[in-house]
Amino acid sequence: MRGRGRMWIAATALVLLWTGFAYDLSRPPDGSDYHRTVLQITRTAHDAAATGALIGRQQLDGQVFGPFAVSAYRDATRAMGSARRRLTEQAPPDGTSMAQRDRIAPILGAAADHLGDAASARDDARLRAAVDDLEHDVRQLATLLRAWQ
Amino acid sequence: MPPEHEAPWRVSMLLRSEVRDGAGRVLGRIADLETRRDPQGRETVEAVVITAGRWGRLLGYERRERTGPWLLEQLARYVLRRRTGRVPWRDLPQASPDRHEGPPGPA
Amino acid sequence: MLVAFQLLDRQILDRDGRPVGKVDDIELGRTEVGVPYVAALLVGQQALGDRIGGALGRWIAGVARRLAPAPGRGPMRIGFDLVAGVDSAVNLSVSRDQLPDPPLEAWLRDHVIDRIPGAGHAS
Amino acid sequence: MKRVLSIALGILTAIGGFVDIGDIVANSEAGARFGVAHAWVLAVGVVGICSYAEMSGRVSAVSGRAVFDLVRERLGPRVALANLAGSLLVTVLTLGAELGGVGLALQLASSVDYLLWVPVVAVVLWVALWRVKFSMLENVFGLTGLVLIVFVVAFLRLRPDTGALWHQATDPGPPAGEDWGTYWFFAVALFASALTPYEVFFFSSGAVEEQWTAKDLRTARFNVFLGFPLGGLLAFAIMLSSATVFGPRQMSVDTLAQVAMPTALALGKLGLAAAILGFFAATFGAAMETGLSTGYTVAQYFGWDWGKLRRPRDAARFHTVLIIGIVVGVALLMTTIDPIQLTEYTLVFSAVALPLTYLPILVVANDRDYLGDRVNGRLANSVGSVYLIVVVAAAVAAIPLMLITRMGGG
Repeated sequence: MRGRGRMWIAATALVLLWTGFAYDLSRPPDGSDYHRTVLQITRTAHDAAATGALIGRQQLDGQVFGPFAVSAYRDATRAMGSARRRLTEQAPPDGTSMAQRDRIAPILGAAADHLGDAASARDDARLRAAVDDLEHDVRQLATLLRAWQ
Repeated sequence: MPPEHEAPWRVSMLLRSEVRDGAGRVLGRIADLETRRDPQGRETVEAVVITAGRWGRLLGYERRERTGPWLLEQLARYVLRRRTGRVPWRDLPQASPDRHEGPPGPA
Repeated sequence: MLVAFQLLDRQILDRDGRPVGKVDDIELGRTEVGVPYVAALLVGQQALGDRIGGALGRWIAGVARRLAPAPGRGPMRIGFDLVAGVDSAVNLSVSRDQLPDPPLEAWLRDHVIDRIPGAGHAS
Repeated sequence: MKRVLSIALGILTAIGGFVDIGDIVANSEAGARFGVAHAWVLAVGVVGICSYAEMSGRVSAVSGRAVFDLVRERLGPRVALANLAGSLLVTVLTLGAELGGVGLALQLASSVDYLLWVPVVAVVLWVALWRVKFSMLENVFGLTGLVLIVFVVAFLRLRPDTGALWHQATDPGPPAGEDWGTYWFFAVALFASALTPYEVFFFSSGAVEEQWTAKDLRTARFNVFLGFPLGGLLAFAIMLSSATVFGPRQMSVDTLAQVAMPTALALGKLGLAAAILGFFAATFGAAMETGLSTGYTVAQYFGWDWGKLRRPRDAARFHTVLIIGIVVGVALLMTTIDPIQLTEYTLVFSAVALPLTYLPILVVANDRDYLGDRVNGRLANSVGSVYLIVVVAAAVAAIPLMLITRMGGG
């Protein structure tokens, strides 16, 4: 009997915990949730752009070999893509959020383009230009991060 | 000798079953069986080790010699051997896997 | 000897130190005056499943029973007179080859492992 | 040379624990985000694994019994079965992640997607476990994994700001922009990775495979006290070089390519090649370690014949478990789950499973029936007891921290 009682308590606790999770996950996002999401997106984009810039610099210095650079660009491009996708997936719930989104969206677009330029650059001049652009994006994103944190 | 049709006992049937004294009070549960070699060379059960706790397995801390680290000694003493005892088998005349009428008096 | 502590769940090794199984349970006999004594070691998932109990234990024992060569034969029994000594393992005085083959091992050996090239070579 | 080879088991075990795919990335990420504020965790982890690996090696050498034998014997069939289920879950998930890790290392060298490499790697792994001698495996992969020392060299060449690093290490805590929850989440994950249960399963079973006896206790100690600190050092070097390169750039790390970048930056193509070779050897070694551990734990729980010293047909159940483990690992990866994220989850689960593995080791290491006069001394017992408390604390904290910090994502 005691065993059964305990099982009931455990089962109830589990159900409550699960309901809590379900509620937490399904409630509509408010401003602070959106803020956190935007921060994450900005951070991901910043890291991806910085990775691209770093790889480009090392390519220019002859410090990496081809397949490695290809995989590293691919990882960065994938991360940048997921950041952009997340930004479009979630609608901003209020005015502040909207402003945040409008601030970040064009930078993400530019950074994604520059990343593509760097990954597909055929000569050093183009690569150097793309890397310079990427480093500019990184600085912008870093400024936003500092301001929003 | 058990009757022919009765399945032989297994140790697992005896372990964790309750032991009561003559007045029907629960003394504890069987945690282990102590055996001694008899003249025919068989390991016959001399006594049962009983504990009050529900944890059947005692990590070996029910034995007489104690060597473990201090922390585990304390833990074992506190959780497991609060009431550990030894009841000679001959004081359990009607013991069987399903019926555990205990010794005539507390051992 | 403390039966549960020193025998139960120990590794069984044959005369040459090869593993035979675990002491999954122990069968007790009764002396002339009705005192139980250690009669045999029970080895195999049938005995283990019975001991674990519950749905999981029944399942383990059920699978083992289905694999057994002869239904209703019960778990593998190793008479206690074959035990030469007990230390960190239970050491037998016979070779593993004189004991019945564990059914799962035999089945997997014949149907899976032996069909792969190189199964007979020690690495 | 013989001396060097005799510690291959310790080195391979330590590499599987400290610099497998999840740890390589986790250490690098911790370095990038927190600098070396987790240095103390690595030190605590090294001491802990040394203490318990020494005990389990001693028990195995003296008694011939491996760790999971003890787990079953002291905790009984039910609790041991729960432990088996938990450990097996962690080990198979990790095995899957390591297969992915080998694939990722090959992707860095070839730019061919890692998922295409995974089946190839799995087959090679299986053939190695089926046919190749145990000592051969540990020598090749244990010693090749040491190429990761390139991270130490890279760190020194990067002209680090040692003052700032020293300050981070001696005054640990989250830097601006990070919180204590995330800090502790990483601490628990890094600690759990140092003490993963499969390390002691593998080390003690390896001791039995190498047929160590009481005469080899010196070798066992040598293995433990050289192998594990070396593994910890490699992990620390990855953390340091990542802190030096990514810290000032405020960058986080989550891919293997990023982890390798400091070596390219400091040493060029040669350094990068060495790092990738090291990743390959370490993850393949870890895949072997986890693969064999699945077989070891199951076989030792049920008392089956196990080990690479026997012909596969004489250990059919053991080899079947190995095959199943590898197949499940591959199937897991083919869901395109990110192998690096997979290990981060497994670290949390392994933190939860730790106490049930370490408690029986400590108990048996004090048992005179087993060890005679080679039982634990006062030092081993004090350290062991303290770590048991730490392990329990980590186990309790792991899941809440994971939920609060959303896997350290913040």
